[in-house]
Amino acid sequence: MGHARNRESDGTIKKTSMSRRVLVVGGGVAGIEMALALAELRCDTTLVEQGTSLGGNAGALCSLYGFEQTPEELIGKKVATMRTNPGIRVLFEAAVRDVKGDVGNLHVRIEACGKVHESDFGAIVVATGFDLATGSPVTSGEPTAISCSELERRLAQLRAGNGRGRSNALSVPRNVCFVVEDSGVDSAVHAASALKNALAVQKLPKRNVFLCCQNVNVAGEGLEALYREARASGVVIFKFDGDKPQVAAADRGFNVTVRDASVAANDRCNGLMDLHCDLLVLPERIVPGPHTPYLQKLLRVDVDSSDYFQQNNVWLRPTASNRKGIFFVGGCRGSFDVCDILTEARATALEVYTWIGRDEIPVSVGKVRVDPAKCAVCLTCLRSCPHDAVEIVFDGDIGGKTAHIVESACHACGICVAECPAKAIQMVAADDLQKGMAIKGERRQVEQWVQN
Amino acid sequence: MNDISGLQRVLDAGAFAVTGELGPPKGSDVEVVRRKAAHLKEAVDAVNVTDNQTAVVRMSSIATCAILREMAIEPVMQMVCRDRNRIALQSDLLGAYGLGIRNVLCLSGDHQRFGNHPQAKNVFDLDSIQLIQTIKTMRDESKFLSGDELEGSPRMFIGAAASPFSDPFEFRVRRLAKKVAAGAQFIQTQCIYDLTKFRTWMTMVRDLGLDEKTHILAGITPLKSVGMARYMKNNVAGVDVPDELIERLKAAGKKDAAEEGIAIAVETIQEMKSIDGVHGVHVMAIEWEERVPEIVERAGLLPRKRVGTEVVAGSQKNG
Amino acid sequence: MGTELKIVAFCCEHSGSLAARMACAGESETSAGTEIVSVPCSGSVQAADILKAFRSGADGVVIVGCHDGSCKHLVGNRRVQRRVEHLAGTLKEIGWNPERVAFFPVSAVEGQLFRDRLAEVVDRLRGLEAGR
Amino acid sequence: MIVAERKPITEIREMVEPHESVLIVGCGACVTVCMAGGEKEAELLCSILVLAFKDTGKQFTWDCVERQCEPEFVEPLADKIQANDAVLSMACGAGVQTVVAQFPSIPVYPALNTQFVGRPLEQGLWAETCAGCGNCILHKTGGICPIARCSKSLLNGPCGGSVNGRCEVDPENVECGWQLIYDRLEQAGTLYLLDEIMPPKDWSTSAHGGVRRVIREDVRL
Repeated sequence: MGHARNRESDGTIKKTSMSRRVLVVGGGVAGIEMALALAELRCDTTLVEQGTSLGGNAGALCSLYGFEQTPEELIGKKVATMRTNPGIRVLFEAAVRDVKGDVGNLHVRIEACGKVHESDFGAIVVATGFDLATGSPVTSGEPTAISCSELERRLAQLRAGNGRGRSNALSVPRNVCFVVEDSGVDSAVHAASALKNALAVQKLPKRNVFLCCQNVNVAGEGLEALYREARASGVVIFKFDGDKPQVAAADRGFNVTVRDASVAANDRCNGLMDLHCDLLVLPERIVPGPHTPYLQKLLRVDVDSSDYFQQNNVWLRPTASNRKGIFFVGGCRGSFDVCDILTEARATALEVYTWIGRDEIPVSVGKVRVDPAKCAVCLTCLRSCPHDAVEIVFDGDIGGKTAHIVESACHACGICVAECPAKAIQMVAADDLQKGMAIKGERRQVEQWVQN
Repeated sequence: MNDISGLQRVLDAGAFAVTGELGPPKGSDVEVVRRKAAHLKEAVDAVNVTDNQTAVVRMSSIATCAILREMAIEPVMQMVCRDRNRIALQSDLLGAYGLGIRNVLCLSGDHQRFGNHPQAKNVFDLDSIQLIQTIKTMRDESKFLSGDELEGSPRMFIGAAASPFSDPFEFRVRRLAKKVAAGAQFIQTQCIYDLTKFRTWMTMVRDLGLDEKTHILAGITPLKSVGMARYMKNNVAGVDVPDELIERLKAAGKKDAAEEGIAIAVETIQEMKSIDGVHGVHVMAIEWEERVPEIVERAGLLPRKRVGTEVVAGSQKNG
Repeated sequence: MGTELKIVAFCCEHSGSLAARMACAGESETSAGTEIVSVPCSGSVQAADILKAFRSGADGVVIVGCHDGSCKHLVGNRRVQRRVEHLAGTLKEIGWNPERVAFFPVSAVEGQLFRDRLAEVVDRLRGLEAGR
Repeated sequence: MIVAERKPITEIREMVEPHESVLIVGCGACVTVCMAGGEKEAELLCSILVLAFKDTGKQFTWDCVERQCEPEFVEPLADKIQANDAVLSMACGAGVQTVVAQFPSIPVYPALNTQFVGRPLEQGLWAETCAGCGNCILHKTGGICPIARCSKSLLNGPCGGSVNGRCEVDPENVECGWQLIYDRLEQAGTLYLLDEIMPPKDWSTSAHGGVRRVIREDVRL
């Protein structure tokens, strides 16, 4: 691989070719929507999916909050559209093995069904989703509580069997209770899931549904309406504060004791309610996808304190990462519902389109320079650069290897300059200007930084 | 002076051996040695003298063994590889034999980090297995490690240690086999509290036929308190005290925990007698020597018989 | 109030510098005696830069970067905090008060916070001066 | 590579105290890579000493050479060194002694503690991996050195202090070298290698055998 070395520090804009191809990683609802939107924009798109089918987490649900269609219908339709679009290539049982190369031309090695595919991409969109973790059982032994996903599976079976028969009645029995604890940032998604399913059970004949929740987060669009509908159709909702509901296994079911805060406040009593239910439903915890650490290392991006991509750093625009040409959409960034994910995917598709539509990438040349004669090739810069903008190359002038700044990836943050133990890396701009610039009403030169 | 180790005679005669342990004083007070030894004298077949255990400086093992000989007690001299190179080890071994010491227990030795001179330079010129091999060669081939001929070879009864519960567990028996192959005739184990796990280990020992090639003495250390039990469990590598034992000590109460500890030791010894391939016990009553006679008696192992004291010099029987 | 203390503040151009500008917009006295040096990322400030400031007469050096999790370069603020801690230890070794060098985070819009944190540093250093 | 660590400033301070002008000399080789004595550290130490001896009139300057263990790299500094009262070397012990040999009349002080031959486990963490015993046995021990990585340099398997893969000498920081060897050989299906008794090692090739030299007659001039 040849490297154009720019020794001038004129801050000019360098021209780089750009691959027009886009790689989408993950075949869940975010990845599908992304691929479709990109195809509409006439981008050459490759979608890799680790499994053998598309749809991800949403595909496993039996209904979607905010949608008339079932997930099956919604995703089925989208997948069918994808199939007919020649601009989209889908690789199943695929995994991204290596990402190398320059901004605009990321060279990616993909392994799919045992075969290796290698291509250059102008952009990579990560849409690997979140994962659902079932909580630990509330009571030991039988009966056990079930997760929302399990309930959805049972509801789907019921629907398929037209809701008749003994086994069906057993799978979703008469008295069903949901317990939803406050889950911080995930609470909107949890509330939507619980309300949606509570309503679905309530709509079955002769069912009693209780929903005990800490905080009904109705922040999402339409959630308030969903909440009202659930209440109106007969779902009994209790709201607890600090005291968690006590759950105990009882004769063919559970006894749930919950302290309703508003009852306690209004009626000046302890507000304790005893419920008996045949089935207890607890929502799963939403956790970062299992491939997050792998991709983090491979793509050299950061994760936030809760191990999701992108979240919480104000400098990272919602889906565009610190690495030019690498984007993150959907559940891999945190818990979002399907409505939000679809909107986000469409918006990001436009951003990706704009990015790969450029003929040239603006690169300021020579801001950071390595002196190959001083470089000890200790790899410190390579390891500490947050933007993966350092590579080790052969330098003909010194006849050996040296660190080299990949200017298109470099953000001129100066971290490598500070880390280099050989003082082999210099911020050209900093020495001349930046570090000498003092602001305090007027700008003036602080001589001593430059001297010595 | 007998040419053959008294301990070896007991073991070779097929008797269930009992050995004790004596930690030399951190000073030159010989009375400490005599007092401790007096407790052990009638209760055990031989007394093991530690060699600066846990790397804390004490009276030398070789000198303490010589004092025991004066008291007509059979000593087992411990030799660790930490403090002496092959020159000093061989030299001290010859000296020990000259002083009438007939048993030697070869150990790697605790790292000096645990002792009172952590700044010391360690040696570890040989490891325990190489030390066993060296002594065997000196005895059987009358040769130094260098190959030079000895003038008179030390007829030492050679022992080694085994830590059944250290890691890697599967390798422990293989390592024992190496020690036996190198020439270890008796083995003292680390303190045993978990009998189930020890039985598993003994099965592995028997599967390799090691119990027929060497004498295994199970390590017994009576627990004095709940605190000691916890300390052993958490801080001593290779020692596992099952929770139910700790519970037993707790249940006994602070006053009677020591008595309960003695009772546990007695029961453990009795159990040991029933395990195939265990040829004796090594009672390590740390700073509690006065209770050893009682433990041994309650375990039904008193009085100790002196086996074959009139064995003719020169009749050799090495395991 | 004794003689004016000289403080050098290395400020991240994405947060500290902007907050400093905000802090200075109203009144210029607050930060009199404070030299603001704008840097591309707090992570680019080396121990040597800080020592240079001391060599040229600074009484205290502060590094002002982004809040945790909000560094534009992801790890710069964390890296420099480690460096500051280490350097504070070295200063202690030569008999200096380690509090002469400090890191604090602000966001671009927290002019008041910048002023407050800087004032705290100045107060602490005044106390030190008195003790010296 | 050789891994070193800077001495505490207080110790360095005492060494340079009697001198009016001191040249700090860094080294661009191993100690740059292990961040103990490269250009950056030399500059830093210089600044620290300037501050430590503020208002005393003492002069501190710094420079850095490619590899301080080679006289040819030190030679260009001759004028600078001679112009100072003392040299504070930031090289490993070999580098310090090269300067000592070249400048008999100038006191040369070590600013680093040379630690071991090792490798970085991660950025900022180095571990000893070779004891330089002069007689490598890695091919017999699964590629893991029991001399450098077992606290007691045992050759025939782990002592009783191996618990959960850690060494009892420092369970938090040190892995049991023998557990590593065991795991590696088990994986390779060559555990039988451990059944053989490894004889006492010939330490005459190690530091214990006296001052060592390596001679290659064919490359001598």
